[in-house]
Amino acid sequence: MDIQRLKPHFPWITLLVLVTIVGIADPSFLKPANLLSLAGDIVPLFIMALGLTFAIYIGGIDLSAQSMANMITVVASVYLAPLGIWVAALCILAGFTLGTLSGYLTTRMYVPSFISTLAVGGICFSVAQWLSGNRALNMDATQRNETFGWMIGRTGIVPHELFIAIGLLAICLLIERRTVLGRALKAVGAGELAAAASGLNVARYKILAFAISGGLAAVAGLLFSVKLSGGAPTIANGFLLPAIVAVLVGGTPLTGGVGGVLNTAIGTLIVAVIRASMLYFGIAATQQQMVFGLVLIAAIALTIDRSKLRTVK
Amino acid sequence: GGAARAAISDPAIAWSYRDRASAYWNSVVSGGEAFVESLGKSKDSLVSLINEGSSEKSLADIKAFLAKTGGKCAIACDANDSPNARPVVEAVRDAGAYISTIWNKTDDLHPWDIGDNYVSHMTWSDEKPAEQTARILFDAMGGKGGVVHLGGIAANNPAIERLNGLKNALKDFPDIQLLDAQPADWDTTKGTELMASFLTRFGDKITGVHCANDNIAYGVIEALRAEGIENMPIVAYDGNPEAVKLVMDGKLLATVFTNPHWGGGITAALAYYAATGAFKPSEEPKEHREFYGPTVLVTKKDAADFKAKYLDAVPSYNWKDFWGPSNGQIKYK
Amino acid sequence: MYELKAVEKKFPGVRALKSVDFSISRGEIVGLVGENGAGKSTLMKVIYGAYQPDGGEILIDGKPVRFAGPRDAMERGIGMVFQEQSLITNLSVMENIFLGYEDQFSRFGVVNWKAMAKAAGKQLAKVKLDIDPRTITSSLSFAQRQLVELAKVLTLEERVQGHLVVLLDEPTSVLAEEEVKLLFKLVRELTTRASFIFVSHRMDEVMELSDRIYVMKDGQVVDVVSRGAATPEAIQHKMVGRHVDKEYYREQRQKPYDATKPLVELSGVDLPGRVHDISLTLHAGEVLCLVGTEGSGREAILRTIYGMRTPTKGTLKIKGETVSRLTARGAVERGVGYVPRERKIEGIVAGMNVYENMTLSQMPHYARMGWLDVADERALARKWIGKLAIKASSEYADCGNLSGGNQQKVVLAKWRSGGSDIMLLDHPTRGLDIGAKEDVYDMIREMCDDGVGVVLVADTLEEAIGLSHTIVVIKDGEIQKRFDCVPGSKPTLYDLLHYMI
Amino acid sequence: MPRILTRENAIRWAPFMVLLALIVLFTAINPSFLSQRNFARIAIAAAPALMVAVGVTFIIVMGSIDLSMEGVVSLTAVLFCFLMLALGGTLASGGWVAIPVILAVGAAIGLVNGFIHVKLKIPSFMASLALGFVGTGAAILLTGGDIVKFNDPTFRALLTWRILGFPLMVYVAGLCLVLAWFIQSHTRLGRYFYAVGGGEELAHASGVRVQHVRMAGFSLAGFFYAIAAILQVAKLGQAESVTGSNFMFMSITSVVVGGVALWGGIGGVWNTLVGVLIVAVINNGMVVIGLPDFLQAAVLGLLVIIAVILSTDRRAVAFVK
Ligand SMILES: Nc1ncnc2c1ncn2[C@@H]1O[C@H](COP(=O)(O)OP(=O)(O)OP(=O)(O)O)[C@@H](O)[C@H]1O
Ligand SMILES: Nc1ncnc2c1ncn2[C@@H]1O[C@H](COP(=O)(O)OP(=O)(O)OP(=O)(O)O)[C@@H](O)[C@H]1O
Ligand SMILES: [Mg+2]
Ligand SMILES: [Mg+2]
Repeated sequence: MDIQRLKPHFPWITLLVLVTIVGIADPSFLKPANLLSLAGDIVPLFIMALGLTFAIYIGGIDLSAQSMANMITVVASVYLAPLGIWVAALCILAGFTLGTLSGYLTTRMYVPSFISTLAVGGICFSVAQWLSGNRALNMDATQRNETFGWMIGRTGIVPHELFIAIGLLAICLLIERRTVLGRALKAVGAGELAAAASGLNVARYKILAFAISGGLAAVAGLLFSVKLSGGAPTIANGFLLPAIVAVLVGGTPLTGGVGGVLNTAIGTLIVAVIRASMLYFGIAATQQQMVFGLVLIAAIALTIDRSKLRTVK
Repeated sequence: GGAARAAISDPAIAWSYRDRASAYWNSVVSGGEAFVESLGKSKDSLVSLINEGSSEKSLADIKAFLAKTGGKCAIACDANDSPNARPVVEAVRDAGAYISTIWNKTDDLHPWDIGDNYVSHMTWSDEKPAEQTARILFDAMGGKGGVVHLGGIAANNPAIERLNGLKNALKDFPDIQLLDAQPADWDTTKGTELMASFLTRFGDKITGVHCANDNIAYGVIEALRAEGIENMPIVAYDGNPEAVKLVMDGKLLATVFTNPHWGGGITAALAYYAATGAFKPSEEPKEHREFYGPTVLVTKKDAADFKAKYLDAVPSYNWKDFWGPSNGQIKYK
Repeated sequence: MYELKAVEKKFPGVRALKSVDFSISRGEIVGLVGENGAGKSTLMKVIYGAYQPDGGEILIDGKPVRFAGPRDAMERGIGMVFQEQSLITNLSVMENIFLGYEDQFSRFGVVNWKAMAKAAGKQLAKVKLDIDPRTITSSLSFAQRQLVELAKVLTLEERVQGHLVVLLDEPTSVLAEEEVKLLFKLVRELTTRASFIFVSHRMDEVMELSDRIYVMKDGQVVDVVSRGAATPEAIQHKMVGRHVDKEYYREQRQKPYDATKPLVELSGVDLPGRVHDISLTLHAGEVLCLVGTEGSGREAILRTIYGMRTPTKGTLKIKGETVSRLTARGAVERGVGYVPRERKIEGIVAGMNVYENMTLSQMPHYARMGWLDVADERALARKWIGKLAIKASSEYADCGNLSGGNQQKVVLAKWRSGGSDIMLLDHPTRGLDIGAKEDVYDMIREMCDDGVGVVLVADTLEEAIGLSHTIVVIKDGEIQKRFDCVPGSKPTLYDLLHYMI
Repeated sequence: MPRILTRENAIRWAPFMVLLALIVLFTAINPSFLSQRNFARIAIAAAPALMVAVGVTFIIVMGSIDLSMEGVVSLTAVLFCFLMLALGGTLASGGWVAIPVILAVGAAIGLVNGFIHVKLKIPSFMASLALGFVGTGAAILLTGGDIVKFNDPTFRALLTWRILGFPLMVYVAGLCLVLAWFIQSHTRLGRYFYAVGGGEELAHASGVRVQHVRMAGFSLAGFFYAIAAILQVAKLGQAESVTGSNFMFMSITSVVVGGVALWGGIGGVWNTLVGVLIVAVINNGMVVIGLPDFLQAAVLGLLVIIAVILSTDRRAVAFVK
């Protein structure tokens, strides 16, 4: 009975346990400045995972997120000079539009999101290659600092990325918990046919979920390119799987309707801690991949709330 | 440049690199390990920060390492993608640690602008050696025919330079036509499949193959073997042990050795000795801060010697001779 | 021979079975009745091994047994026909019949399809169903599927030595009259081999078939009656805990509708393959009942009015306004509400709680600029939980865990609370207990008084006759006949059947 | 006479038609595409991918997903080479023993995957993804990141020995495909995959041991991944910890393009064959017609989408996710 009540809190608890374990191994890990900077560094990944949460929450998936971010780093680097701050609008618009395309293909053309988003990712990759002429690009350092410097600075020991992350998380959380959109997405995830029979415009909400996912992937790409002061068609590689893992470890299963953005925040932190623990425990290079997989299985086994999964597929 | 703080005694040493799944990086790390052993430490004291091809992880891991050591560390690093180099070295500078980089950095980033904490950057000018292998290839083709190029990940710097080398050589061989150049992503499987498709498209027109690295060449050789083609002239790059063996067997005309073992050791050594205060980077000339690494062309003629010298028994290097084997200051176009 | 002693079953927040004693002897047909959520299905699932009891014991021939799963139960001769359809539709009929028991036709895991088809043919003959056993199940009608399910359970005859216990959980709710008769005949024939436990909300059927009837309420057995020992009224009283009005279609409350206010007008509507040339009008305060056999096109008409299907020909007017591209959203905005037949799939969202389900169709009413007022939503849910006596622990209860009948009440509350004035009800009382049915009938009358127009696809013909102002008989997608049903001079069953078949 | 030109048939054959259309398209642009030699090249590229895709087909038919293929292929390929070398380095010297052993290892890894998924109740997407990491990790640990070359000419006959112009490995893959079809259509286990995919709870209630079926399915998938690993070694003459990379998205894309529904219960290994061929033909054809490299990702994506759109029965599915 008590376990039942604790279940929704397992992701938190898992995170705390992991932090404690690493903290015992090396107390310096627990220094607030360290923890904050650890959290700050994972923000681009978190923003991408945040977007993915919407796609996964309705029972789909967005595999275009990484290519989207890649493309956006190129777009941002190319158009920062002519557009200035408006390049941000361009990036988000591009992400939103391509996300809408994925959503359209999924809902109206019945292409499973696994395929439609993979394909849209291919389009992004081609655009990125073409636009960049297949090489790494630089932003003009002074212009970057003037336009977007505020994104990556630090106030005291708090990295500014964290403010961005918390802001986006708060917005997404409100959307999820307190708006018609959030409720509709939950209904679509948990019972799409019933949602349709209740007169919800299911297709529109689904498309919107993919569009939000695309838009947030673009924000992730933008922040990342600002951080690196440049872009390249492969520079955001290695984001996708950790972002999916973050969503899943947080407790939003692929079956939809369960979990949410707060879970993703915790999931991302869990991924960050597992990653850092490789260093703190001095795991040998050849063992890191394997240990990561094993710890992941353990973490997922702890965090998912099975009582909410009707069947485990 | 900023002022380095007082010398660090016994800094922790880390190598940040792509992955453990390639002969090239293994060799780099083995050099790093040889270096730490030269300090009387165990191999394990070299920390591996593996970025798995993710710039994001590369930066995050380095920051975590800086935090863990409180900045008392020396880092050798390939930043994975050139734009990633700046945030990495800035983070290292802010933490008061020391870093030496290889391969990836943007052209506008220079150690002397960052300060003593950014000790050095080494890269390999791939254009010249790739041109040399191309010439060897063209000679073997009899100065005429068609050549295909199978490249690395399209946006990677070395991939671009190696293709440029081929193009440079082509200027002197008007009867040789570059049929096509496509990326094979440094990957063996991609290499076979791309080569098979080239065979369909160009058929007998292909009389020579220029590969951006050894792994691709392995794939090309297998694609040709499947067709029963044994004597196609092929050149590659990297000088991995398997490739050197293929050169000795005559299956590969040439490959280029960049001595990753030495590169791995010396990069760590530069960061380490700068950290301990053994030398002060800002007092060194620019050609000691940004320089080319050594390249050794391996052909059938010298493959056996080469193998004996570099592969059978790894030579022991003087890890304080930082610039001996290097190849001059980096030039930007 | 089969006995339960003091069996308990708990779910989070619910004691679904409270110290239940139950027994059945050879060849007996036992009826099981109770209101929605009384615990009938739970009891069946315990017997069948799908749930493990939290207390008490199960005895077969006096010996205690424990079932780890349905398979254990089957091996002891216990089989079940489920309340919800339980055939796997992408498999062939024969595969469904022998699912889990292919060993008899297989060697080293390789199945001999010919042998299986032959054996399946035999089983189908038992239930007098003449179809190719290789047919893919999805192409069968509901009634055929129900018979296939029975055929499947009857494979126990060959497989298990000794006596069988067959559980029938509301097997008749999707069957037409004839099919019910056929089923009853089969059941009686089979009592030589098997005992039956029969769950139904149709009291007349239970009375007709059962030797003994267990009456359940709130997870307890409140009475056991032998055949002929009690009137339906008395049993219903025990089930519901109050008297049930004999006039439960509330004919006395039927008032003439307002013929000057047409709400829905269909004229010449065509849906290829479904319906042809449908013209009808629904007025304020009218109950218009569509009568026809399964597959005659009734559902298609409801869905057209609800905007989930677009007619290829004809016009649809809602409240006098011609709508050409109607969507479900548009229909809801025009005040149309739809209670679908498949409530588990289209009615409620399992995984969402009661208030979330209730406001799903009317979120704009509970939101300002897209922001939801959750307190308001909860208040609404609490009000309707009380009003319809919905058995849910609170407005936070997951609708997926409510019993079938209570789920249906949530769906009705969803539309009624949203103020829909055109209600499309597809089998609204299917699976509801008598008390809940009364509530629904009351609600329909109340709605009419408020000027709501109702298009109804009723569960039984009696229900259709009892409730409606107008009956439209449909056959093969075309309207055959229209009846006016003024109290006192309503058409008879016979009148309707004449046009239906 | 049953009608041949029905909607159902049109949709059932749509992937195949797409395949033919692609062949016609590429041939029109470059006639040398349509040659026996090129088909052999496509077949070589497709053979290991087909085995991976067939393995994951069983899982997708069950309504689950398996993302462990990259790790499993890498690990079994590496183990295969090590074992072969340890057994004398040639098939003749007793190295053949390695083949059944590796197949068993593949099946065992699959079983572990299924066990984690079923017993720890972790959705297959996550369980298999994590196990895939473990597999690749184990391959790295074993090789230390190096390449293991294995060049026994008898074994490499799989690549070099041709019958009717196609190398032996193509026939081996074909035989394995027939085996897979037999399992799918004529065995209890195969039908249980469909039962579980069509309605897991219902299958359970009918007495099917769903958990066992799931574990058996993952084990079978692992078995086919091991076949893929052996063919991949035959194709490349080497194994390393990245031998399996790129198989994940590629195989699942192929399976879906061939007309297997991701939500389970629909399609089978013949669909998978067509899907794998479509993807292999596109990959080969894009180079053969000389498409600029930066366009290839987009064109692959577009063609895949078109193939899926054409082969989806929009009337039969209520929605997709
Ligand atoms: N899996 C479950 N989890 C939680 N509660 C459950 C579950 N299954 C049933 N219940 C609860 O147990 C009680 C009995 O439900 P049951 O399905 O047995 O009722 P029933 O008599 O069959 O009703 P109906 O006539 O509507 O089918 C109900 O209160 C229901 O909400
Ligand atoms: N997906 C489909 N494709 C083609 N024809 C169909 C399809 N579904 C149903 N039909 C046919 O359309 C006709 C009308 O079906 P519909 O479901 O509207 O019947 P209904 O009268 O609503 O059933 P009920 O009386 O049980 O509510 C039937 O003959 C049916 O077989
Ligand atoms: Mg029930
Ligand atoms: Mg119908």
